[in-house]
Amino acid sequence: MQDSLILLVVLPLLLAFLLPVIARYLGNLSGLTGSLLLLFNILLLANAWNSVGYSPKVILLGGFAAPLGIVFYIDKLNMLFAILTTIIALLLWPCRTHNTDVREYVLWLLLLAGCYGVILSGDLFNIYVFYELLAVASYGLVTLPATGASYIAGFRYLMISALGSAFALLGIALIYSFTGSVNIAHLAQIIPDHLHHIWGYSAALLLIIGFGVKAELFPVNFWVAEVYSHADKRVTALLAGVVSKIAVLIILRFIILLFPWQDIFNFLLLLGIIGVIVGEFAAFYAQDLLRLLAFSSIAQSGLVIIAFACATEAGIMAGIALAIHHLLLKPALFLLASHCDRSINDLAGLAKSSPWASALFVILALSLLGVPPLPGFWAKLLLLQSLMAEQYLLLLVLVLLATIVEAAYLFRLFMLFYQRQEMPEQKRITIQGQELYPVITLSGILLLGLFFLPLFMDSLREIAMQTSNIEAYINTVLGKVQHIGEGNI
Amino acid sequence: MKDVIPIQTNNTETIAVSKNSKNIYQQAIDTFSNFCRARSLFVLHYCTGCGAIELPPAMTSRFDMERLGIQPMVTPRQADILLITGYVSIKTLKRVILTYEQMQGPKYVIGICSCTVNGGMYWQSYATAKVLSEYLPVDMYIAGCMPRPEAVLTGLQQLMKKIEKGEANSWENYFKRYDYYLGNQQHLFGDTWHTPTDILEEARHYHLYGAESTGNNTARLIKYTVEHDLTKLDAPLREKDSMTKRGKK
Amino acid sequence: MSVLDLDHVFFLLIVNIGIAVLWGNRPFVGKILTLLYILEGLSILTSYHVLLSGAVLSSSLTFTVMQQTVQWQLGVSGGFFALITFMAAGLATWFSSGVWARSYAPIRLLHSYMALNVAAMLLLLASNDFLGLFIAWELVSLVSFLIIAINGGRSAKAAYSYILYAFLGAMAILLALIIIWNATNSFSYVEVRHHWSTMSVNRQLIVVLLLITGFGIKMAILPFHRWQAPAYAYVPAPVAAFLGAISSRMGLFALFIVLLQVVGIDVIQTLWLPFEIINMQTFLLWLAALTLIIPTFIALRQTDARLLLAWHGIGQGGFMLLGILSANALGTAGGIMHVFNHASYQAALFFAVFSVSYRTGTADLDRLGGLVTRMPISFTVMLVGIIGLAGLPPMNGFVSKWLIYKALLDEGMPLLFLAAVIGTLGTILSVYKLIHNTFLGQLRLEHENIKEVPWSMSIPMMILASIVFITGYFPGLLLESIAAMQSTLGISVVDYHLGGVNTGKGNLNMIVVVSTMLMAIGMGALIFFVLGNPRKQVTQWDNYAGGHFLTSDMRYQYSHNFYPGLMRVISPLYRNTIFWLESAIVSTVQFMAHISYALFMQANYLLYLILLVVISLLWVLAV
Amino acid sequence: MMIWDDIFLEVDFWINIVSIALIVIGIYGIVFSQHLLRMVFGLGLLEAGVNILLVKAGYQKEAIAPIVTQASDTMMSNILAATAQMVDPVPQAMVLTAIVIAAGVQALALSLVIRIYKKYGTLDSHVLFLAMERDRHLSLNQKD
Amino acid sequence: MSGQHIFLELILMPLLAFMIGLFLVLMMRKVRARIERRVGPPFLQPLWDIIKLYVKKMQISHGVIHDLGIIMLLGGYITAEVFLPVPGMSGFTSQGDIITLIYLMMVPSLGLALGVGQCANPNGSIGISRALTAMLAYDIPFIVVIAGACLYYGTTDLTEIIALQKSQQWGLLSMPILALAGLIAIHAMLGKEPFEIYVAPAEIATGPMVEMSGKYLGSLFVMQCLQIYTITVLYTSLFLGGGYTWFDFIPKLFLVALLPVMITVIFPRYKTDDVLRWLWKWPTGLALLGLAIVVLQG
Repeated sequence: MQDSLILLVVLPLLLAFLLPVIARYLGNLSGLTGSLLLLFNILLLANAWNSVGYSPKVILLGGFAAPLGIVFYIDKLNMLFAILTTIIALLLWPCRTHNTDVREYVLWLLLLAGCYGVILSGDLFNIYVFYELLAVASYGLVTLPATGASYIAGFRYLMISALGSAFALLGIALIYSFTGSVNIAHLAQIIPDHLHHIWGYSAALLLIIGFGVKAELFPVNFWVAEVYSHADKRVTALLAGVVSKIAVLIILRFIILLFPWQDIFNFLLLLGIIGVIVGEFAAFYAQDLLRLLAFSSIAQSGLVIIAFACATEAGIMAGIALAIHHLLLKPALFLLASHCDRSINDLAGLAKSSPWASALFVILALSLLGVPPLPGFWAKLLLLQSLMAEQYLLLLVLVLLATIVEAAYLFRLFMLFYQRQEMPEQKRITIQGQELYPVITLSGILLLGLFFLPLFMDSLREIAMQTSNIEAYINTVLGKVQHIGEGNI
Repeated sequence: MKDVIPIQTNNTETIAVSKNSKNIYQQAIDTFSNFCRARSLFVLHYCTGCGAIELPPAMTSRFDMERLGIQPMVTPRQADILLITGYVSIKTLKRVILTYEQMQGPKYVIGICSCTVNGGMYWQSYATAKVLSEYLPVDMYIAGCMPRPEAVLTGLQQLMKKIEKGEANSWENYFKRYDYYLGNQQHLFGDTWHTPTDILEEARHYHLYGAESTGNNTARLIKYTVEHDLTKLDAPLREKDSMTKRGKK
Repeated sequence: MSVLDLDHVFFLLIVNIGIAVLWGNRPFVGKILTLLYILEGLSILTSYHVLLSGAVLSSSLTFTVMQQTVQWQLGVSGGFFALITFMAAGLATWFSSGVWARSYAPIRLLHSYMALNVAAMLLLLASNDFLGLFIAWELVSLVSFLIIAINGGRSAKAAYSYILYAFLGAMAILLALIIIWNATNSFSYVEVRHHWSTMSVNRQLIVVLLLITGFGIKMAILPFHRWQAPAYAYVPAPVAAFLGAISSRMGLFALFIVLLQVVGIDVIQTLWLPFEIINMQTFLLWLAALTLIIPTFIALRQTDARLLLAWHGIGQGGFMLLGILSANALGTAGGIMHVFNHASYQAALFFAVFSVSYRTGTADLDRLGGLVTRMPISFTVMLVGIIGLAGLPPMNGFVSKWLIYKALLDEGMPLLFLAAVIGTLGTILSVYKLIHNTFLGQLRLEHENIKEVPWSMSIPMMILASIVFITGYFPGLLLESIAAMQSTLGISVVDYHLGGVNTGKGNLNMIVVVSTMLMAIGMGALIFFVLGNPRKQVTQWDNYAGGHFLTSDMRYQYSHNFYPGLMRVISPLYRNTIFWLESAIVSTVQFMAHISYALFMQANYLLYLILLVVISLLWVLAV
Repeated sequence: MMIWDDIFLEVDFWINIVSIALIVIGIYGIVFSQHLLRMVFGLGLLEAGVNILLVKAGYQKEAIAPIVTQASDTMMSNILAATAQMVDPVPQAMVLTAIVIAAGVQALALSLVIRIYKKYGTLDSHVLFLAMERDRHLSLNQKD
Repeated sequence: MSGQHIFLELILMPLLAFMIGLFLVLMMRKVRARIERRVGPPFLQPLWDIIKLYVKKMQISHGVIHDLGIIMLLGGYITAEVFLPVPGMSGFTSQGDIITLIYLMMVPSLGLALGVGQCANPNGSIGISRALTAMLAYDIPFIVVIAGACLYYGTTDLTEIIALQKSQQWGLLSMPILALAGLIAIHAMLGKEPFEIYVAPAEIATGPMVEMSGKYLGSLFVMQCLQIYTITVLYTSLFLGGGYTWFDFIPKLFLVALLPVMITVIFPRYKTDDVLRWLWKWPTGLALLGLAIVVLQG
C-alpha cells in the first residue's frame, strides 16, 4: 500500500496538465478540483502515516533497486513535512471564484508536485529536478499579479535561483565524477570518509549554496524582500512558509547524511547567525508591513538553519520544532498583512477598525517572538538548549539579542495598532470575517499544539531520533538490494 | 544719670485699672507676668530717621542693653517695644502703623528724638507726621536731637519700672479709642486706608472693645471692607476679584 | 489542612478577570472587584497560619514538559508578597471605583488590566521552579506593559522603553536558565542548589550576574533604572499606586528567592569578580547603595510630584536590596519588611498626589501651594506618608531602616551605613519639598474654593495611612511572617517580639518609642495650649513682609528651586551618564538597522552571491 | 616534465578547461552586465558549461558507447563484462534533463524580458530596480 | 522598674533637661557677652524671656499645622530626653539605641519645618530650606563619627557604651580624631555662628522664626534649651564616658557646650553652599580618617 505514495507526486502533475482541458468544461469549478485533490492527498498521507509509524519505508521507482534506481524514502520527518505542506496549500488555495484563470491553479499544482517530489525523493539528481520544477513554478506564480514591479522581481528572482541551481548541478557533477552514484544512501556510505578532501568540501558548498537560495540562506536571500512584497499574498505565504522550509529540509538531509563534517557545520552556523542578525535589523528598519514580515522570515529561517547546523539529535529536534512553528505561523501573518499593504505609520489605529485581525496579529507575533505560554517559546527553548549543549555561547547570546530587536519592532507595531486616534475615513481597513478563516484555523492549530505539548514534544523527539541515525537510512534504502560493485571510483 | 529727661504722655486720660476687680489668683499671675515682662524686653528699632545711630552703642559693650534683659529683635511679631527713631515721613508712617499692628499684646512705643514729639526740626514740613501720638499710642518720648545712649537706656529703665508696676498699658488705648486714631490716619492717608490686620477683631480678642473703638471713621473703614468684601478670612483674595471686576460670586 | 488551597485563589482571580473584562465600565463593578480582591487576601490570610508553620498551599496547576514537572505552590514568602499585592490591588480598585471612575474614560481597560496584573503576579509568587518562574515573569512584564501604556501618549512611550528593558531582562534570565539547565539539566530549585557547585566558578559568576540583571531590571537597579520613573508617573492614580507599591518588588521577590534560596548568600560571598578586586556581595551592596543615593538626589530636582515619588520608588528599591544582601538576620528582615512598608506609604503618597491633581488639575509643584486648609485629609495622609518614606520614628519606614542600619553596623560596613544615611537624608529633603510645595505656603487664587476629594477616594488613603502607623507601632505583626520566611529559606532568623527586635548590642522597642512620643506630644500640647494665652488665627496676608502690604495678586510663595545652595554644590555631579549610554545604544541599533536594510536594497545583488562562492572556495582551499 | 605532457595531451584536461571557461564567462555575464538580455545569455553559457562537466563525469578513456548490442545474452555476467569498457550512461541521462531544464528556464527568462520591455521600455537592470522601488512606494501610499 | 518609678522618670528627665538647658543657654549668652567685653544677661534671663513670651496677650497662629508643628517640636525633644542615659535615671535607654536617638532628633526639625511652612512666609521657607541643607551638611560627618564609635564599641546601646568607657578609657582618649570631628559636627548641629545661615536676621528676618510670636517663640526657646542639652549629653556619653554622678556630668556638659560658643563668637556667617563645602571637607575628612583608624585597629 505504501507504494501508493507515488500518487502524491503523480496526481498533481496529471491534474496540472489536464486542468486546462477540464476548465473548458467545468469553468470556474476547476479550482475546486485542486482542493479535492489536496484532500485526497491528506487521506493518502494519513493512512500512510500509521503504516510508516515504526520504520521508514522505501519506494523503488520503476522497480530498479538503489543505488541505480530512483528511490523515494519515506520516514516520519518527510511525512510530517508532506502533511504540513498539504494543509497549508489547502488553506491558501486560491479558490476565488471570479477572476482567477486556470493557469494559476496549474502553477500551484506544479509547485505542489515539486514540493512532494523534493520531500520524498532519496536521489540527489531527482531532488535537483523536482527542485527545478518547484523553482520554475514559483517564478510563474511570482509574476502572476502582472504588474511591472512583479515582473522585475520575478526576473531577478529567476536569475539568482537559476544561478543557484547551476551551482547545485555543478556540485552534483563533482559528486558523480568522484562517487559514480547519485543515490543519497549510497553516497552516505562513500562520501563521509572518502571525499573528506577539497573536492568533497567544494561539492558540499556548491550544493548548500544552490539549495540555499530557496532556504533563504544569508547571502543568497536578497530576492526575499522584493519577491514577498510584490508577489500575490497567498503565493508569498506559501513561499515563505512551506518552500523555504522544504529547502532547509534538503540541506538538513545533506549535512546529516552526505557531509557530516564540522567545517560545514561551522560554515552553516556562520551564515545562519548572520542571516538572523541582518534579518532582524533590516526588519527593524522596514517601512512597510510586508517587507517587515519578509525580513523576519529571513531571520526565522536563519534560526532553523542554525538549529540544523548543530547536527545533534537535540539540534534537529529544535530545528524541526522551529520549522513547523514558522511554517504554521508565517502564512497566517502574511494573510493578515495582505490587507494592510501600506507604510507602517498609516496603520495607526488599526485595532479600532478591525479588532479581531489586530488581536490575532498580536498573538501570532508574540508567539513568533517566543513569549512563554505560546508555542514559539518552547521551540526557541529547544534551540537554546541545543546551542548550549554544543557550547556555542556566542551564538546563544546573539540569538537572544536578535530576539530583543525583534521585540523592539513588534512592540512598535502593537503600539501603532492600539493607538487611540481613529484611522482616517477613506484609508480605513476593515478585514471581513471570511478572509480570517484560514488565519483562525492556523492559529487554532498552533494554540491546540499548546495543549498537547508533552505529547507533541515526545513525537518530535522520535522524529529527530529517526532522522539522525544514518545507518537506519542506509540499511532501509540499500538493505533490500545486494551490492552491485563499489561504484567506479 | 541724675538729670531726668522730661517724659510727656499726651494721651489725655488713661482709664485706671481698678485693682480689686480680679481675684487674688489672677492678681498673682498678673504681678508675676509683669515682673517677667519688665525683665525681658525685645526691642524693634524702626530706623525711620537719624536717631537709629544711637541704638548700636546702647547694645554693645559700653552700655550693654542685654544686662537689662533687652534684646534687639528683627520682626514686629517677636518685638515688645517699637522704637521710632527720628522724623516720621508720611510714607514711612504707613509702614510704622502696619508694623505696630503686627506686634502682639502688651506692646510699647517709644519715640526717640524730638521730631516724634512735635515734628522737631521739620515742624512745618509737608512730608512728615508731626506728633506721633496722634497716630499711635506712644508710651514714652525721649527728647533730644538724637539723645545719647544713656538717655535711651534711662528711658527704657523707666519704662521697665512702669511695666513692672503694671501701668504701661497705653497700648490698650489703640483698641479702646481706635476710631480717634483711625480718623487721624484716614485724614492723612485718605478714606480707603486699611491694613491687613483686623483691629476690631483683635480688640474683641483683647476684650477691649469699648464704646470709643468705633465711630464714623471705623464706619467708613467697615463700609470699604464690606464693599470690597475684605471681611472674610482670606479677604484680600476677594479684593483681587473686585479689582479685576470678575463678577461677584 | 489549609482551609483554602491555591486553586480557590486562582479561581477567584479568573472570576475577577471575567468580571472586569465583561462589565468593566458599569459603575458598581469597581466595588465588586474590590471585595473580590479583599476576599482573595482574606482567603490567603485564613490559611496563613499554615504557611507560617512552613507548609505550602499547593495547586493543581501542573504540567510536565521535557521531563520537567512545572507546578505552582505558594510558600510563606509568596504568601507575604501576595498579601501586599492584594492589599495594593484592593485599595487601588476601591480608589478607582468611586467618583474618580466617572472622570476616567478607559475604566474597563483599567479594571481588566489590574485583574490580569494581579493574576500574573500571583502566578509568579506561586512559581516554584525556574521554568514556572520564567513563564510567570514574562507574563508579568507583558501585563505591566499593558497597564503602563493605558494612558497613551507619554505613558505609551514610557511603556515602550519599559518593554524593551523587560525583554533585555527576560533574555538575560533565559540565558541564565539555559546555562543552569546545561549544568544540572533540571529546573527545580532543590536540584539546582544541589548541583550548583558542579558549575565552574566563572560560569557561576555569569549566571549570578545574568540573574541580577534580569531581575534587577524590573527592580530598576542602577544601570537599568531609566524606564521606571516616567512609566510609574504618567499613569492614572490607582495604577501608579499599585505599580509603585508592588509591581517592581516582583523583581525583588524573584531575586530574594533565587539569590538566598537557590544560590545561597555564602556562595555569593565566595564569588569574586574578575581581578579579585571585590567579591560579589560587596559589589551588589554598593550597587544597591548607589541605586539608593542617585535616584533620591535625582528626585530632589524634580518639579513634578508624581515623578518625584517614582524616583523615590527606585531609591527605596535599592534600600531593600541593601537589606536583603547584608547576609545578617536583621538586615534580611529589614529588607523584606521595607517591601511592605514601602508598599504602604508609596501607595498612600501616590493617592495623595493624585487626589491633589484630581482637584487642582495639576501635579506640578511650581503651580500648587497652601492646600492644607482646603484638603486636610489628603494633607494628613501625605504627612504620614512622607514621615514613613523619610523613615522617622512613629511610622513603619523607621523600623525597617533601623534594622538595615543595625545590620550594616553589626556586619562592620560603616561606609555602606554612611551611604544609606545619605540616601535617607536626601529623602527627607525631597519629601519636605513635596509637602511644602503642595500643601504649605500661600494658597493660590485659583485654588481658593477647592474641596476635599470625595470619600471613595479618601477612605483608601486613610486606610493606608493607618496601616503605615499601626505597623510602625507594632512591627511584630510583620516580623512574625518574616521570621517564618527566613526559616523556610534556611537563613538566620531574627528574634523579634511585638514591639521590635532584641539584639544583644542595642535593641528597639517601637511600642515604647511611639508611646513615649505620643505622651511627649501630649505634654507639649499641654504646655503649649494650657500655659499660654488663647491663640488667634490670622489670614495668610497678615504676614511680615518687610513693611510691604500683601495683596492676593502677588505670588508670595518660595517653591521653585527649593534647595539652591545644595544644588550649586552638587549640580556638577548630575551628568546623567546612563542617559547618554542608553541613547548611544539606541542610535547604534538604528544605524545597524539602516545598514542591513541597505544591504538588501541592492541593484546588483548577484555580486554578493559570487563573493560568497569565491570566499567559500578559498576557505575550502585553506581547510 | 613527463606528467605535464601526458595531461596536456589528455582530452579530458581540455574539456575541463573549456567548461570552466564557459562557466566563468557565464557568471561574469550574469553578474556584471547591466543589460537583462546579456544576463540571459550569460545564463545560457553557464548552463552549457555545467552540462559539459556533468557529461564528462561518466567519461572513460577509450570506452565505447553504452549500447548493449547482443540482444540475446541477458546474463548478468556478460552485461557486467560489457559495461567494463562502456562509458557510464547515467550522467548522459542526467544531462539530458539538465539541458531541458536550462532551456525551460531561459525561455521563461526571455518571456519575462519581453514583458519588462513592454512595460518599462528599457532593459537596464539599475533603472529597472529603481523603477520597481518607485512602483512599490507608489502602491504603498495611494492605496485607495 | 516599677510603674510609677518610670512615670516619675518620664516627668523628671525632661524637666531636668529643661533646667540644665536653661543654664547652658545662659552660660552661652554670658560667655558671648564676656568675650564681647559686655556684662551679659542677668542670671535667669532665658527663663524670663520664655515666661514673658508665654504670657503675651496675643498669640498669632497661621493655622492648625502651625501649632501642630510646634507641638511636634517639643514632643520630639521630650521623647529624646527619655532615651538619653543620665546618671541615676535609666528611663527607656534600654529600649532604643543611638540610631533611634539620631532619628528622634530629626523629628523636631521636621515639625518646625511643617509649622513654618504653614505660615506662608517665604522668609520662613527659605530659612527651612537652608536649615535642611545645613542638616544634610552636618549629619554626614556626625553619622561617620557615630559609625566609627559604634564600630569601636561594637554596640549601639548608649548605656553599654558608657559602661565600656567606664571600664576601659574614655572615647576621647581612644578615638581623639573622631572626638574632634564629632565636636565640629555638634557645633554645626547647635546651629551656632559659622553655620547659622538659616537664622540670618538681616537677610531672611530670622528665617524660620519670622512668624513665630508669643508662645510659639517661647516654645522655640524651650526647644533650643532641650536641643543643646540633648546634643551635649549625646556627645558626652559617646566620648566623655557619660556621667557617673551628677557632679562630674554637669561640668562635662558645660565644657562640651563651652567650646563651640567660644568659636561661635569670633566667626561671621558662612553662605549655604560654603557651609556644605566646608562641612563635607574638613569634619568629614577627619571623621573618615578616624573611622579608618578604628577599622584598622580591628
